[in-house]
Amino acid sequence: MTENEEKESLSLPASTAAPLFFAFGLVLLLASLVTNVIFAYVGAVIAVLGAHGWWREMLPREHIEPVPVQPLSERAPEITPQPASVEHLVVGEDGHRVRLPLEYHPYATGLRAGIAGGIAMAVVGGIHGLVAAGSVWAAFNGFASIVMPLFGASPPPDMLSFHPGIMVAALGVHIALSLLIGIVYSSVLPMLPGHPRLWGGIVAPIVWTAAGWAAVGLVTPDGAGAVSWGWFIASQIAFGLVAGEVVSRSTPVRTLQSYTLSGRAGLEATPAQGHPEDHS
Amino acid sequence: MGSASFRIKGGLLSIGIAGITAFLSFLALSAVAAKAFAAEVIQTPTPFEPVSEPAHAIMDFGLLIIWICAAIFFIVFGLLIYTIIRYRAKAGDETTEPAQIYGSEQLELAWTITPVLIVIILGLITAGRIVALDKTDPPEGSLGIRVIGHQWWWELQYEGYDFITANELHIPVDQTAFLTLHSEDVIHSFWVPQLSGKTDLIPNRTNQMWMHPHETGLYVGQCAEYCGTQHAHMLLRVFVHTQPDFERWAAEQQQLATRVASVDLGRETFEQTACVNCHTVRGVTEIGQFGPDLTHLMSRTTIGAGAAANNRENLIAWITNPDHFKPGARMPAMKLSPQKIELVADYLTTLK
Amino acid sequence: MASSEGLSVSTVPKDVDRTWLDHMHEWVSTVDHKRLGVLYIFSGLFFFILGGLEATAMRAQLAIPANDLVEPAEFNRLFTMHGTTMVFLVGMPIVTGFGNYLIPLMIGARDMAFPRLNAWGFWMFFFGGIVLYMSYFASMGLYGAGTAPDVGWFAYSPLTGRAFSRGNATDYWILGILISGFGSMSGAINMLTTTLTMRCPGMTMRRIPLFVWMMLVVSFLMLLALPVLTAAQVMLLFDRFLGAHFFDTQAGGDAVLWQHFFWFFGHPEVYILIVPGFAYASEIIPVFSRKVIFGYVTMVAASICIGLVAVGVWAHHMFTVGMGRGLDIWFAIITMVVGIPTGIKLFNWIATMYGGKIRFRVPMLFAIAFIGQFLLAGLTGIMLSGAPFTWQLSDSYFVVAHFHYVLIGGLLFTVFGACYFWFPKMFGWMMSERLGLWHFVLFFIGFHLTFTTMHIQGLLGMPRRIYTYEPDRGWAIWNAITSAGVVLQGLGVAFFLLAIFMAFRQKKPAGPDPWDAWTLEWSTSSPPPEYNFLSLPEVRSRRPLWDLKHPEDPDWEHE
Amino acid sequence: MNQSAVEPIDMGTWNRGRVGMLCLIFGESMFFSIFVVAYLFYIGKSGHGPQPSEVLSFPYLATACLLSSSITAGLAVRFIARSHRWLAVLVLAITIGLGASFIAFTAVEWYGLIVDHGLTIRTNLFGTTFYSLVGFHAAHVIVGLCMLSLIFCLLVAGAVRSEHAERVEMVTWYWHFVDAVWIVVFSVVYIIGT
Ligand code: HEA
Ligand code: HEA
Ligand code: HEC
Ligand code: CUA
Ligand SMILES: [Cu+2]
Repeated sequence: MTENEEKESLSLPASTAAPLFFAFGLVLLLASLVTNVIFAYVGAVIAVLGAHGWWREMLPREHIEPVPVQPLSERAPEITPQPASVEHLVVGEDGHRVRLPLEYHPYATGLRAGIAGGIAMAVVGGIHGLVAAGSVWAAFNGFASIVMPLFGASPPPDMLSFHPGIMVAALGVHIALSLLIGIVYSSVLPMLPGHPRLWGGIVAPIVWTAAGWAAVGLVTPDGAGAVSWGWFIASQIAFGLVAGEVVSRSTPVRTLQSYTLSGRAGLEATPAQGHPEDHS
Repeated sequence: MGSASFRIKGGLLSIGIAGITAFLSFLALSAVAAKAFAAEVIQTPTPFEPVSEPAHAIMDFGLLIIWICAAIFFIVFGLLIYTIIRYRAKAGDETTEPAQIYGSEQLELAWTITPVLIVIILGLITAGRIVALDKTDPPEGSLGIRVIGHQWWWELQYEGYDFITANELHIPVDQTAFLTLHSEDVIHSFWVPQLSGKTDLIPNRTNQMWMHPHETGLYVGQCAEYCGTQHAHMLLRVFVHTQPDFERWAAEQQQLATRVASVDLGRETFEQTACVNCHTVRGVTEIGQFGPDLTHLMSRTTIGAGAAANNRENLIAWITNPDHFKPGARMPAMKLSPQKIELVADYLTTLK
Repeated sequence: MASSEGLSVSTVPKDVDRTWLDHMHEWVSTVDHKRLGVLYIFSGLFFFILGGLEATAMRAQLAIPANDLVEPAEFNRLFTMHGTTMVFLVGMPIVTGFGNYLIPLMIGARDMAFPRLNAWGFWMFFFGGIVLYMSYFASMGLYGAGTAPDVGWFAYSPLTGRAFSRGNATDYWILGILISGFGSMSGAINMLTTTLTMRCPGMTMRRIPLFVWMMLVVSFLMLLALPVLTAAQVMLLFDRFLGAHFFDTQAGGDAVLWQHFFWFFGHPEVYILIVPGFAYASEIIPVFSRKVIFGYVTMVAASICIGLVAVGVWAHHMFTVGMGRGLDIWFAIITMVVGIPTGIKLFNWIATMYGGKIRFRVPMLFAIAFIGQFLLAGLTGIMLSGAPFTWQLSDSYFVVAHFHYVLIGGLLFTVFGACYFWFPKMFGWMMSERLGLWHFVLFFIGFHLTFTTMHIQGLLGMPRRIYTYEPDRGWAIWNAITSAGVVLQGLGVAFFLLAIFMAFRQKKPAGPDPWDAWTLEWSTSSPPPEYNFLSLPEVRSRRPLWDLKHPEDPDWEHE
Repeated sequence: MNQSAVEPIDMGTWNRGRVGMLCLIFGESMFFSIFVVAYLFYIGKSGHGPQPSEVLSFPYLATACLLSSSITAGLAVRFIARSHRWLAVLVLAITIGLGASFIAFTAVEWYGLIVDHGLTIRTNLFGTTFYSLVGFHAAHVIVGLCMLSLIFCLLVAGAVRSEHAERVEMVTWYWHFVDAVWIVVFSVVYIIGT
C-alpha cells in the first residue's frame, strides 16, 4: 500500500432509495395475489417509480457522490513490521514455510507398489486354490464368493471352473483397490516411525483383515464361514510385504519448494537457498 | 493481550470441566431415570430390536456403517483433541510465530485416498444391500395386502381374502407379507421399525414393500411422512400371529357383520344418519368409502388410528366429537342427540 | 498485540446534530456494501430469535408425552415456520451479509459490482420475510383468522394443492420464499461478479482468501439452485391460482416431481448454508493458530468439488419414495463421495492447528467446536446415505438430529464465531470476552443436551413432525432432556445479545487489527471508511498483511 | 464505457457488465430448464383433452423471425459502435419488428388453441406445461422487446452514442439468450413433444 498523493474526497455510488421502492412495489404486486387487487395497482405504480429512479441513477451517467476522506487521525496507521520472529523448522533455516515433507515418493512408486503387491496377493491366492481345491480358478471364485454376496450378487455357481464375467469383475475390483492402496502406502509408509515393512507388511494387513472379517460377519453371516481366514491373511500379508518393500526401495524425489522463486522458474542455475541436507 | 488470553484459558478450562461434569452426571442421571421409566415401557418401535427379515438385515448393515463412522470419528476427533492440547499457546508464545507450513502433498494425498477407499467399499456394500432388500415382485407363497393411506388412517385390503379392515394389520409369522402401497390423498409412509424399513404411499403410484416376521407379537409403528394436521395420530399396529391364529382371524373378518336384534334401534339410527355415507358395514350398507370399514370394528383394539382405546365409552366420545381425541380428524361431529349416540355406540359394540 | 498502542481511534461522532430520522434515511437509502451487509446480518439475527422462539414452543410441547400445550395444527405451523425461517430468513441472509461485507474488503475493492442491485436484493429478502410472517395475521385461513403455512419447510405436494390446503396460508409460504429468493439470486450475481472482476492489483485468483473462494462456490450454487426453487414455486402458484396441474395428483400430476425439483434446490441449499461456515472457519482458524492455512490449493479444489458434487446428490432425501434400485444406488454412492472433499477440509483445518500456537479466543472456541461437531454431523450424514439404513431412519428424529448438527453445530457455531471475529471490524468496538465465553459455554452445553440426545429418539423409532407421542414408547425421558437443553441454548443466545449490547455501551476500541490477522480487511480502519481503502492496495501474496508485518520473511517469496 | 466509481481495475473484455449478464443468463437457464424438464416429464401423460400432435403445427415463420432477429440485433451493436446512427436505427427497427411478429405468431397460435381446440392451462397436463413454458418464453421476448424499444427511442433521440455500444451489447446478449431458449423450446415442444 503505497503512500498516495493526498485526495480530498473519493467518488462512490450515491445513496438512493430507488431500489427499495422498486422492491417494495414488486412485493405489493405479488402480495396482491393473496390480498386485494388494489395492492397490485399501488404496487405497480411504486415499482415503476422505483425503476425510473433507478434508471436515472445509472443513465445518462452514473450518479456518484464525493465522500470526504477520513482525517489522518482516524485512518489505520501504516502496518509496522512486527518484532515477533518466526520460528523455523529443523529441516532448514530457510525451509520454515515449506510444504512438508521436502521429499516424497513419486506416484509411480505407489502404482508400482500396488501392482507388485496385487500380483503377490494373487499368487498366494492361486497357490491356496491349487492346494485346497486343485484349481487356480478357485481363488478367484473364492474371492468372488466372499465379496459378491456383500454386493448383492449371487456367488459363482461352481467354484472350480473359469467364469469370464466373475473373472473380470474380481480382477477389476482387485486392481483398483491394489493401486489405491499402493498410493496410500507410498505416501504414508515413509512418514511412520520404524520400518515400513513392519507397518505395511504386518500391521496394516492385519487391521484391514480384522475389519473385513467383522464386515463380512455383519453383512453376510454365512459368508464369514466360507473364507479360510488363514490363507486370507497370508495373501494380505504378501501384498503388504511386497508393496512395503517396493516403497522402501524407491528413492524419494525432492520437491522444488526449497528453491527460491527464481530458482524454481529456472532463472537461476544454482538455487540461492541451499538444500535442506546442508543444514540439518 | 497475552495475559488476557491466559485468563480466558483458565476460565475456559474450569467452565469446560464444570460443564462436562454437569453433562456427564446429567447423562448418568437420565440413564437411571430411563431405567425407571423403562418399567412402564410397553413398546419401543426401535429398528434395533428387529423381529423380521428386512429389518434384521438393515440393522446389521446399519451397525456396520455405524462402526465404520465411529472409527473415523474417534480417530479424527482424537487428532483434534490432541492438536488443541498439544499446540495451545503457552507462556511466552506471543513473541514468536510458529513455523509456517503450507501443506503436504503426501499427507493430503493420503487423506484423500483413504476416504476414497472407504467410500468404494461402503458404496459397494450399500449397493449390494439395496439390491438384496428391494423386492419388486411378491415371492412365491406370500400374503398380498393392499395398503391405502388416507388422512389419517390406513385402509387394509387382503388379497385372496375378501375383506377390508383398517389401522391394524394382522399377518402370519414365518411367511412373507407383501404390501402394495397406494394413497387416496397425500403422501404417507408405512413404517413399523421392528419389521421393515419405511416406504411411502404416494397418490398415482404403486409402491411395494415386504416383511417376513419370525416372532409373533404386537409391533407398533406409524405414518412417517408428514401428511397434515393429524399426522401424529396415524398410528399402526401389526399383529404377527401363528398361522392357525391368523387363519382364524381372517375367517372371522370374512364374515358379514353380525346382526344382534337388541341393538336394531342403534343400527337403524346408524343407517339413517350420514354415517353410511362414509362407513361400510358389510351386510348392512356398503356405500361409504371415505372412512374406515366398521364391519368388525370391535376386533380392533383402538379407534381413530390409535388415537384412543376401543371401548364403548371412547366410541361415544368419538361419535360425539372426533376432535376430542383427534383434533382435525376428517370425520365430522355428527351432532346426534346423546340418546342416539348411546344407541349407535351400543350397535357398534356388537360389530365383533 | 502489534499496534494497539500509538493508535488514536477517534470516538467522537462526525455529525452530532443529526436526528434518528436522518440516520434511518441513511440506512434505508444506502447502497454501501458494508451497511447492507450489516442490515442482512442483523435482520438474520432478528429472524433467528423468532425461529428460536418457535423452536422453544415446539420443544415445550414435546417435553412430555401426550402433552396438549400446543394444538396439532398450531404445532405444524410452528415447525413449518421454524424450518422456513431458519433456512431462508436466517441462514441465507447471514451468509449473504457476511459475503457482502467482507468480499470487497478482502479483495481490495471499494464496493460490490452492482451497489444498487445489492440494495434491491436486501430489500427483496427483507420484504419476503415480512410477507411470510404476514400470514400469521392476514392469510384469511379457513376459519377467518390468520394462519401460518403448515406444510413443512419442503412443502411436499399434493399437501400444498388447493384440495388439501385451503385458504391462503400456503400462498404466503410460496410468495415469501419466492420474493426473498430474488434477493438471494441478485446477491449471488453480485458476489460472483465482484469476485471475478473487482479484485485489486495483484489479487489473482490464486491469492484471494479462502473465504472469497468459498463464497464464490456458494454464489455459484445459489445461482444454480434458487431459480429451480423459483420455477417450482411458480408452477405451484399456477396450480393454485390458475388451475394448472403440475402437481395436481387428481389430474394425473406427479407428486414426486415436486420432490425432485425441491431437493434439486434443497441439497445445494444445505451446502449454500454450510460452505460459508467453512469459509469463516478457514479465516478464523489460521489467525488463532498463528499459521498459514494448510493446503490452500487443496482447500480450493475441495470446495469446488463439493460445489459440483452437491448438484448430483439431491435424491438422497427421497430414498423412501421407491425410486428403484438404480437410482437408490447412484444417489447413495454419490452422496458418500461428498464425504471425501469434506474430509479433506476437516483434515486441513486440523493440520493448520497442528504445530501452531493456538489462542483460545472466543471466535476460535466456536471454530474448534465447529470442527468436532461437524465431523459427527457429517458422519451421521454418511450413515443416512446408506439407503437401506435410511429406509429406517428417514423422517425420524435421527434426521432432525443430523441436520441440526450440521446447521447449528456447523453453520450457527461458525456464524457466532464470525460475529465475534468481525464485529470489531464492523463497528470498531471489541466484544466482551467474558460474555462471549458465557455465550459459548452455555450454548455449547445446551446444544449437546438438545441435539446429541435427539439421535437416540431417532434410533428408538420416533418420527419427526409429530405434535405428540404415546407415553408407552420409551421416548419420554429423551425428549425431556432434549427440551431441557433449549433453556441453556436460549440463555446462551441471550448472552450473545447482551455481549453485542455491551460492546456498543462500553465502546472498547478495537483498532484496525485486533487479532493480528493477515487479510486485507484488517489493514483499513475499524469501522472501514465508506470507500474501504484510500488507495487501492497492491498485493503480492495470499497474506498481504503478513508480508508487511514480516518484511524479512514475506510470503510472496514462497508462493 | 465510462469508468465507474467503484471499478478498481480494468478487466478488459470481462468487465462487470458482461460477467453480471452471464450470471443472469445462467440463472435464467436454470429457471427454464425446470419448465423444460416438466414438459418432457409430462409428455404423453395427459389422459384426456387435446394432445400435442393433434393441435400443434411447427411454427416455421415464428422461428425464422426470432432467429433472424438475433442477427439484426448483432448488426445494430456494430453500427452503434461505429456511429452509423441511422443504419443502427434501421436494423434495430427490423429487430423489433421481427420480435413483435414472433409474439404475434404466438398470439395467433394461442388463439387457435384456446378458441378452436379448447385447450387452456386447466385442460390437461399438456395445456399446463405448454402454456407455462411457451408463455414464459414469450414473456422474456416481450421484456427484450421493451428494452430494445427503449434503446430505439433513445437512439432516434440521439442519446445513444458509440460509447454506449457496450451496454446495448448487453441487451443483445439477453436477446440472443432468449433466442437460444427458443431453440430448446421448439425442439422440446414441437419436435420431441409431437
Ligand atoms: C448444512 C447443512 C447440511 C450439510 C452440510 C449436510 C451434509 C450431509 N448430509 Fe444432510 N441434511 C441436511 C443438511 C445438511 N446435510 C438437512 C437440512 C437435511 C434434512 C432435510 C429435511 O428432510 O428436512 C439433511 C438430510 C440428509 C439426508 C436425508 C435423510 C432423510 O431425510 O432420509 C441424507 C442422506 O443421505 C444426508 C446426508 C448428508 C451427507 C452424506 C452429508 C455430507 O456432506 C457430510 C460430509 C462430511 C463428512 C463425511 C465428515 C467429514 C469427513 C471425513 C472425516 C472423511 C472421512 C469420511 C468418510 C470417508 C465417510 N442428509
Ligand atoms: C439454521 C437452521 C436451524 C436452526 C438454527 C434451528 C434451531 C433449533 N431447532 Fe430446528 N429445524 C430446522 C432448522 C434449524 N433449527 C429445520 C430446517 C427444521 C425442519 C422443519 C420441518 O420439518 O419442516 C427444523 C425442525 C426442528 C424440529 C423438529 C420439529 C418436528 O419435526 O416436529 C425441532 C424439534 O425439536 C427443532 C428444534 C430446534 C431447536 C430447539 C433449535 C435451537 O437451537 C434454537 C435456539 C434458539 C433460541 C432458543 C432462541 C432464543 C432466544 C432468546 C431466548 C433470546 C431472548 C429473546 C429476546 C431478548 C427477545 N427444529
Ligand atoms: C364425512 C365422513 C364421515 C361420516 C359422515 C362419519 N364418519 Fe366415522 N370416520 C370417518 C373417517 C374419515 C374416520 C377415520 C378418522 C381417523 O382415524 O382419522 C372415521 C372413523 C370412525 C370410527 C373409528 C374407526 C376406526 O377403526 O378407527 C368410528 C367408530 C366411526 N367413524 C363411526 C362413525 C359413526 C357412528 C358415524 C355416524 C354417526 C360416522 N362415523 C360418520 C368419516 C366419517
Ligand atoms: Cu400419514 Cu403422515
Ligand atoms: Cu441433502
